Formats: sequence, structure tokens, C-alpha cells
Amino acid sequence: MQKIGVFVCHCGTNIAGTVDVAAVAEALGKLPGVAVAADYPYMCSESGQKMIRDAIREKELGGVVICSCSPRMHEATFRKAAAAEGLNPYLVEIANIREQDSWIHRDRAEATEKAIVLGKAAIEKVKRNAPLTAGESPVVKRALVIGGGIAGIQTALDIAEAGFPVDIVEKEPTIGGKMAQLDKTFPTLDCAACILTPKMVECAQNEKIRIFSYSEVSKVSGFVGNFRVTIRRKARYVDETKCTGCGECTEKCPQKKVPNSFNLGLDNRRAIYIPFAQAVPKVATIDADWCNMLKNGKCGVCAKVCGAGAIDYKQKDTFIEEEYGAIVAATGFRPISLSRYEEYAYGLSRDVVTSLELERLMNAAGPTGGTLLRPSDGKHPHTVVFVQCVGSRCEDGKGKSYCSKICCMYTAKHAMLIREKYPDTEVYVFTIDVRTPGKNFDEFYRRAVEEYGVHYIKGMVGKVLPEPDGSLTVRASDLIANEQLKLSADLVVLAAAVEPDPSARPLATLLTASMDTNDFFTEAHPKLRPVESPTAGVFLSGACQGPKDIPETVAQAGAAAAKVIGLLAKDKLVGNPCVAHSDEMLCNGCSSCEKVCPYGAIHYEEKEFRGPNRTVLKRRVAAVNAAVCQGCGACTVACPSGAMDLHGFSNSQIMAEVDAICR
Amino acid sequence: MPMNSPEKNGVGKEEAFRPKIVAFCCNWCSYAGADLAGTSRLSYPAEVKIIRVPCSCRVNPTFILRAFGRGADGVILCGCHPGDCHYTTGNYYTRRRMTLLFSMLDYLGIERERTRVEWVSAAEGAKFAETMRDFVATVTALGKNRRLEDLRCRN
Amino acid sequence: MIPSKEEILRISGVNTRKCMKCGKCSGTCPSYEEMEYHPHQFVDMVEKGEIERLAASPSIYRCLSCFACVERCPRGVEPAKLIEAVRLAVIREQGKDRLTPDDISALADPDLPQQAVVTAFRKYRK
Amino acid sequence: MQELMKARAAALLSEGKVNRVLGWAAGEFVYDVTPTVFESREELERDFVYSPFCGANLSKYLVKEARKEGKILVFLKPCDSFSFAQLVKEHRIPREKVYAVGVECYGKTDATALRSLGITGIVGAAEQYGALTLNTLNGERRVTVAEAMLEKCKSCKTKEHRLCDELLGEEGEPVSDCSRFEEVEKVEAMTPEERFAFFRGELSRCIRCNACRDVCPACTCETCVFDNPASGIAQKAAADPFEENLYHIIRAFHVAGRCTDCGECTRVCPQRIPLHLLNRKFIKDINEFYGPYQAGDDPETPSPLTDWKPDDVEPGSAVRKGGRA
Repeated sequence: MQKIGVFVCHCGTNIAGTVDVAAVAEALGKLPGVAVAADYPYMCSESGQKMIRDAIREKELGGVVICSCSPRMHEATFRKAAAAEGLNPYLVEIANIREQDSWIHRDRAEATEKAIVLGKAAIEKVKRNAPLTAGESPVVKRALVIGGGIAGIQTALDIAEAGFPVDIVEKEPTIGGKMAQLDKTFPTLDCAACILTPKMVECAQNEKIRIFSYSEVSKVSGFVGNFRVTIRRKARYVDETKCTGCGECTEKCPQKKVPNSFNLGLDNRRAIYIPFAQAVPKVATIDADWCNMLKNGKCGVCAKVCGAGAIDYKQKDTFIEEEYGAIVAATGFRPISLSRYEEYAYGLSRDVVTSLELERLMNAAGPTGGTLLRPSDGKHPHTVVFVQCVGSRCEDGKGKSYCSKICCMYTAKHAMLIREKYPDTEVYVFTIDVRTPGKNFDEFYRRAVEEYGVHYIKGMVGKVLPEPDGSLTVRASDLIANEQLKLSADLVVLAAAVEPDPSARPLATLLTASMDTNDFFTEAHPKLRPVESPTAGVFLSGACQGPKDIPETVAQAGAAAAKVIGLLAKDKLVGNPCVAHSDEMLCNGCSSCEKVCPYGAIHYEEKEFRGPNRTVLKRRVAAVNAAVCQGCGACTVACPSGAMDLHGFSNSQIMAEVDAICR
Repeated sequence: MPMNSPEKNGVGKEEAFRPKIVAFCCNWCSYAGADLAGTSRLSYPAEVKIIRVPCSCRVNPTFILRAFGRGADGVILCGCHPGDCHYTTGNYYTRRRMTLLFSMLDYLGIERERTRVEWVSAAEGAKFAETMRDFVATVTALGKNRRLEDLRCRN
Repeated sequence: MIPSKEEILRISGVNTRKCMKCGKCSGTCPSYEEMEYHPHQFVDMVEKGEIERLAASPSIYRCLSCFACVERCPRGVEPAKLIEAVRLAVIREQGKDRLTPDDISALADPDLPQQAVVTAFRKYRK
Repeated sequence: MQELMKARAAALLSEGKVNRVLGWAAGEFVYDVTPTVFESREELERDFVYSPFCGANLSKYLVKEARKEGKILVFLKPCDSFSFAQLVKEHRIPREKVYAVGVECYGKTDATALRSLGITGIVGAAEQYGALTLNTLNGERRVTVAEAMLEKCKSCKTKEHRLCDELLGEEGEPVSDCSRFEEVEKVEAMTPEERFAFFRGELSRCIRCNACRDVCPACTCETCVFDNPASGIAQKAAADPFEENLYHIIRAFHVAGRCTDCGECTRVCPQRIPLHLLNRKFIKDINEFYGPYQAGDDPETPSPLTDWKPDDVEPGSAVRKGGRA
């Protein structure tokens, strides 16, 4: 029989004051299997630990129970002591007779009796403990950042700064994301390009960073420290290594009628294009949907003008496979489609635009060269109406139930910029609330009102009506004045709600990372682990986790990078040995466990088993990836056959504890 | 002997009845909450014995039935508040499982007050102690658990 | 008897607590100028239990039941249904019909679609 | 119908589309019908039956049968097809190894019920248009199908099949006036004392023969926890009186969210314990708490116990709501 040592701590008078520790040691010492039972003033002290170590050595103990303070306090201490003596640390159990006994009970007899029961339960548990060894797995010292917006850029830069190689996968031809499309940034009004493009260049020049633009992640396997990722490099029909970005082809391409997606379709570009002047990588891309050469083989102008010989109409999608230790999701956001909000006449009048479109209309590199002109007739607007919460805070089935967070501030910015550049323009902002929590945010909004004379009106716009004369009639309520307003506007700007980029959902499936009902990635803990996904090794950066402005995004990007660096700095990952494991002889392969696992730690294998009469049976059985499992035990209860059990908290251990307490 | 004879169920010696209570506590919230109750010296009856589990979702209905079978008078399960689970979703599964189990026990005529699920965070030491006091009082008032032991008793 | 707030909520099936006071209902109401109390005020007043004031106001007959407010409300509050409920509660009372058959000849003009008369008749009397 | 099924089975066998047929075989008595695997046209010709007594659900046998070489033909009544679909959903049966033929069913007959109607010595039975003609040693007797229906058929929920490759006979429709929860509601309406007494009366008759488990199409575990000494709850005979209770609660819990309410447990119980009352209570609770759910209905919807919503009902209030006492 396994020899068990029981050590009862006085904790000075903390325990001994209420619990008769000697009596506890005596009572527990009489139990079958207990080889030694002793008490001592401070078990956690050097001499107390020595007492335990001596007993382990001399009595050849196979298990140790320490009746002391909470395991949350000193479990690690005592495990270490046992390990030093060659006893597996997981053969140590703690009976909590301080926080859960001596400190809460005053009656000595009662407290002593309870201490004995708790000791008994721990003894019964330790008898069933198995020596556990934490699994180790190596860490591939390379990170993958999915998404090349400001979030992905910042995360990649920070990781590279720490000396680890990083790859950025961006689905567009250039990194930069939404921020590259913005004009100015709140609350400082510095220009987005001025602060973003240096970072983009830094990414391109940093030798630790590789940029896979016009690429997508197509397959992910493995687990924390050892992901294996397949990246699809979409054919851009231009050899990236040869293209110099001179732009000759984009000038000569005869297909001029391609809606310019970078300018949100407000103007046109060619079929071969570089999205914007500061694109990284500055490489042309052929839009296969519009290129005459690719569609019907009639053209080839770009190939002719390209001095570098970079054009390759025969280019195909290629796949590269790479290993990573950590993956960062930075897939960002986009404004929702407004097609279902007919009342605002978006799509009916070209002078009803979204805020992101306004950014382009005000951007010096935009379709109007930075002069604010109405898209319909190119005239200066004299009355501009902003509508807030278009699709945000909506439970009408058309929009999003959450607050998009950034609209109040960027609208204040837009209003301010318009008033500054065109003082003759009247600006109205219709709001439900103005939400400005953030450093210098409320001051910024107040400046818009007080210094720039923007008219903020509490109330919503009910309808925008395009008039035959080209103007827009805006019907809205002014709740403070208790009036219905009818304004004639030249331009209406809608603050469309933001939503996660649609590429996030399929990516989450590839990563087995969980998402909320709005398709934002879920954090491992909403307060304490906000930049980690519940899936180990997957981190979250930027608006893919929830609506965020630039400062917040950059802060979170840095935090995600720090988490990645912390992971990559390790040579080996030592797992928690208290993980689930499946008895494949009992497993039905029914997938119940897989469905409740929050970490995607369970997969299925077809395995061969010996059947009756020398036959071989193939069965589907569950297998737990110990490196990914966090040991919650949800699967153990979902499993109907009892095949799934948890190391360290096994069914038999818990039932032995129950028995010891109840008998 | 008639089942409800005073000698057998101890009526008249009510003050001597001390229920056996098993409390399953998740490691991250409720066990820490219990520790906080201890650190704050908030007393609750010694009848409560805590079993530490990593997450409330580790608690198999079998454990609860086992406890009753072995003579427990009440079983309480504590976990993180819904939405605050250390493992993100564990307590949501717990909630469904225990809802169904308790409903079944009630359906079988077993006093529903003998089973309880309570969400206690690591900061709620006072709530933990209060919950335990209340639960022990409830179970004590119910008296000894016999329904789960005696279901097949023929007379 | 003017019904209670609970009664109005029950008849209309509206949850006034969902209102976030954005005023979009009133921003969209074609009958706004005609009304003493506007759609958003209706929601607010029902929520505060001021049913009597509403019931006494001619506003309840000014609502066209066009349901623009119902269509546009971002929170699904459905103000028109509240107005409908209050109007119903009023005309259900003895002798409170808004319209009697005798009134019709005075109202009728050749441009008025007959359907409007029928609708008004259905809406304004028991 | 029987001849139609026989012919179709024989055809599929000879085409080589399947190499075995899972059906019902005649026994010594006409009401003693046994699930059987037929391997040849001759065996089919000799033994295959589809009679009013073919209540047995064949889907569970597929778990073992589908592991063998070749494809197997199975005949499924509507309720059986739900069990089949659920087992496929749980990966217990490889769908491609089974050729499922749905057969129409208007309720199967309970021989015990016939006996209590005074009909004994049955040597033949035929069903047409809801009427049952029984040849007995004492002459011909006629009853309606409804009069002597199996317990499970009385609360039939649908006559529509799931997941079948083909149908013989007509496809039915869901039973619109299915009142399968009425019995559960009756028990719920009792006081706790009455409920306790009721179930004590029922469950105390259990002899732990395990028939309910062995027939249950949701109980297909490779090794049942009650047969596994390591599980801590294994035993054939009750160690103390509580064990019976434990056995039935655990069994019901293990199949909760997976039980299709096929009613086989009650059909095979030699002690006539209404075991479906336990399973149906779980189904009713699931429907009320988490929205209507039918196991085996479709391959996607997650089982309610492997799913959750942030605003699910709390255990305490749920019991108060469900218990009503």
C-alpha cells in the first residue's frame, strides 16, 4: 500500500488557536495507508519543509497531505519541496484548514472535527493521485500577424523590435488598412498618412518582418508554439520581385472605368493599379475582373510598357507553408452596408455619403484633391448634415445592437474641419448622445461646438428626401426644442456602424478561436486577458475584438505584441499536466466533448482496435492535445461513456473526496 | 417500523441534527471567494465541506447523486458568475446541466432546497459566507435527507 | 375609465423601456405639426404613466397610423401601437365614439377617397 | 407492405447494393418478433415479417452492424429514423454504410394490451385502415389499432421520416395534436410527496435487468458506465436502495438532449415501469427552457447540453418554474 505522510501546520496560532492540531495529526495518523502524521508550527518554513522532505526520504512516502492554509497560498511551495526529494509534485495534496476552517469557526471541537474530515478527504484523494508530468513542447520563434492595418502593423513592429521574425498577411495589395484611407485623426488633427506611412515603411524595411500582401490564410493546424499555417498568395499578375512601383503601367492601361475601391468607388482607376502613392509594398496589381488581357487576351499594354518585365499574365495562386509559435488576429473592421436604411436615401442620392467616404472627399490624395465638393455636381456644399448612430445601437434587425464607439469623435472632427476650411458652411450634427470618454475627447467635442460653431442637435433624422433641384430635405426631430425640423442640406453624412471584417469569421474557424454573436473575437477573459483569445497561442489586436479608435488600437496592438514576445521568449512551453485525457477503449467518438471544449483541444482519429475473432475494427476516438487543453473538465461531464477524465481532478479522486466527507 | 416514526427521523432531537453539506467550488472564483470569507473571518457553519474543482463544469451529476447516496443532506455548487468563467464558457454548461438535474430531482419528489447553484466571485467572500449560512439553515430545517437513500425502501 | 399603463402596454404589446430617446420617431412623423404630443413623447408619457393626459389630447386622432415611426425606430419600440392602444381605450368607452354616421356627409368631399372614410370610421368608433 | 418490403430488400440484395438486410423476423408466436439480420433472399422469404407487432427500433443494431464489411439495408419506421439520424449525427453510424428505407407506420400493437382486452391465442394479425384483424385460436377478433397500441405509439410525434434513402409506402406528417407531455404534466402537478410516492412505487419495481439500457438507441456506449468498474457507479445488483434511483437518473441524464423519445425503454421493461416519464421530463424541460429541440431532427443543431446562451434560466428559478408545487 502507498505510504502517505500527513503534516498538520499550526500556522502559529492561526490554525492551532482554534484547531487541536495534535488531535488532528493523531486521528489522521490512524487511517489506513498513513505512514506518518506530524504537526509543526510553520510547515512552510525552511525547517517545516525539511521535516516533510526528511519524511519523504526516510519513510519512502508515496503521497503527502499537508493540512495548512489554502492551496492557492502554498501548494506550489510544498510541491517544490516534494519534487526536491524526488516525489512527483502532483502527489501532494493540501487540506485547507485555515481559510476554510480555523479562521471561520470558533468552536474548537467543531473546527477540529472539520479539520479531520478535510484531512481525510485529502488523504483519500492523494491515494488516487497519479504522478503527473507536465508536457513540454518547443516554441517556433516566429509570429504571424493576420491583417496589415494599424493594429497588425504595430503588433508586427513591436514583435520585430524584440528580435523575433514576424510575417504579416494582408488580403489587400498593400498594408495600411482603414487608417490609410483617413484624412485627419482625432483629437490632435494630425494627418493620418503622416503618422501611418512611416510605420508602413518601417515594416517594409525591418528585416525581421515579411509582408505577404494580396494573401490570405487558407489552413491552420497545430497548437500554441507550433502552428502550421498555409498562406495563399493570390495571383497579382505582377512579379513582386521585379516591379519597381514606377507606375508607368497604371498610367498606360486603357481600361479606365474601374471603380476605385481605395476611394470607395468615388472615382475610377485602371485595371492595373497601385492603391495609393505610399503603398507598401509598392507593387502594381492587375484587377483580373477588369483586365482585358486576362479576360479575352486582347491588350497587353502594361507588359509592353513595363521596363522591369514584371508583368506575368500567367501567374497562378501559390501556397506557402510556414510554422509559427503565435498567431495574432488583426482583421479589423469595416462600415456596415447601408442598403437597408432607405430612409436616409443612401444610394438614391450621391450627396448622401458615409463618413469614410467623406474622409476620401476631404483627403488631399482623394478624388477631389482635398476640396470638399458634392459628388453629384462638384459644387461646394453650404449646409452639411451629419447623422449619428446609423445602424449602431439598433435592435431593428437592420443594424448592430452595440455602440460603434468611434463615430462621435470622428464626426466632431469632420464638423470641425469643414467649419475651419469653409466657414460659410453650416454644419448640423444630429445625435442621440455624444459619447466622448477618452483623453482630451470631450474637450475636442466642446471645441467643435464652442469655437467652431457646429450645431449639435439632440434628436434623430427621420428621413432624407432628395429634391428635384438636387438639394436634400432632411426631416429630423429636435428633442430639446420639441420641434420637428426640416432642413435643406447639400450634403448628408451618415456615421455608419462598424462591423468586423467579413474575413474574420472564416479565420476564427481556422484558428478555432471563439467569436461573439456579432463576429467580434472573444477574449480569454474580458477584464484580465483582453488581448488573448481563449485558444492558446492566438492573440487579438485592434478592432477585430471590438470597436476601437486609433490610440486604443495601438495600445492593444502593443499589448498583444508583449504577450506574443512573452510566449516566443520561451524555449519550451511547459504545460499544465492537469489536462483531460480520453480512454480510447471507452470512447464512442460521439463528438460531445469536442463541442463543449472552448479551446478546440479535442480532435478525432480513426483508430484500429482488435475486434472479436481476430478481426480489426476501425473506430473514431477522441484525442486531447495536452498542449492546448487548459483543464476545465467540461468534456468530462459531456462524455456519456466516462471515457474522458481529468488528470489531477479525476472522477475517482472527486468521488473519494465526496465519500470521505459524507461517511 | 413506519418510516416516519419520530425515533427514526429524529424529530424531537432537531437541535442535535447536523446536516452534512458538500460544496463544490471552482478554483478560480468560488474557492477564492471561500478563502476570502476565511481571510475576512466571516463565519459560516462547519457542516460545509468544500471540494475544489477546476471549474464548476467539472462537476458531474454523478458526484452530486453520489454525495446524496452516501448520506449528504445538501449539495451546493459554486462557480464564477455567468460570463466570468475562467474557461470562458464552463459555467454556462454547468448552468444547463444543473438546471436539468435539479428539475429532475424535484420531479422525483426530492426536496429542491437540498440542491443549489450559486455564482460567487473571488471578491464575494461575504456572499459566500452568507450563502453557506442560508443553505445550512435551509437544509437543517428540512432535516435528514432520506428520500434519495430510501427510494426503494418497501416499507 | 382610463386604463392603467400596464393595460396600455398589454394591449399594444410595446415595451417602452426599450426606448433610448433618440427621437427618430418624431423626426419621421408626417403628422408632427398637427400633434400636441409627438410620438417620442407618447412613449415617454406612457412609460411615466401619464395616460390620462394622452387620452384627453386630440393628438391621438392626429396619428395617421402610417407606421413610419414603427418602421424607423432603431429599438423596435413601435410608438404607433401605443397611440393606437390609447385611442382604442378611449373610444371603447361608452359614448366616446369620435365619429358618428351623421358626421360623414360634412366630411365627405369628392376628392376624399372612400377608403379613407371607411378607415376613419373603423378607427374612430367602437 | 410486408411483401413490398421483402421484394425491395431482395432486389437490393441481388443488385449487390447491400449485402445484408436488417429487419424483423417471425418468432415462435406471431407477436414474438425479433430484430434480425438477413443475408439472403431465402432467409428473407422464410422469416421476414412486417406486422403490427414490429414495434422494435432497429437503428441501434446498426452501430455494430455498420462496422462490418459491406452496406446494410435497414427498415426504419418514422420514430426509428430519428434514432438513426441522431446516431449518424453522433458519428456512431457511418452514413455511407447504411441503405435506409423508411416504412410507413400507423402505430404498432402491444400484445399485452391485447391480452388485457381478452384476446389470447393469437396466431395471425393484419392491419388495414386503422383496424386490426386478429386470428386467434378462438376465432377472429377485431379491434382498432388505437385500442391496443404500444405506449410509445400513443404519443407518436410524427409520421415523417428523417435521413432515409428511399421510402416505401406513403410519407406521413407530423402529429399535430401530439400530447406526449400530458403524463409528465400530471406528475408535475402532484405535490412533492405525491411525486416521491409515485416514483417510489414505480422505480422500486426495477429489477436492474438493464433491458431499458440495452434497447435504448441513445445508449450505445462502447462500455456503459454501469458496466465499467472504474466509473465508481458500476454494479449489476443494487448495493443499497439508492442505487436504483441513481441508475435511472444517470441513465436519463446521459441520454438527455440525445433521446429521441422513441419509447423503447418503456416497451421492453418487464416490470412495466413508465421509464419514458423520466426522459420526457428532460425533453419537456429542454423545450421549455432552451426552445424546442428534437434529437435526430437535423444534423446541425447542437444538442442543448453542448450549447448555451448567456441568458439561460438559472437552476434555482428553473426548478421553481418547472415544479409548480
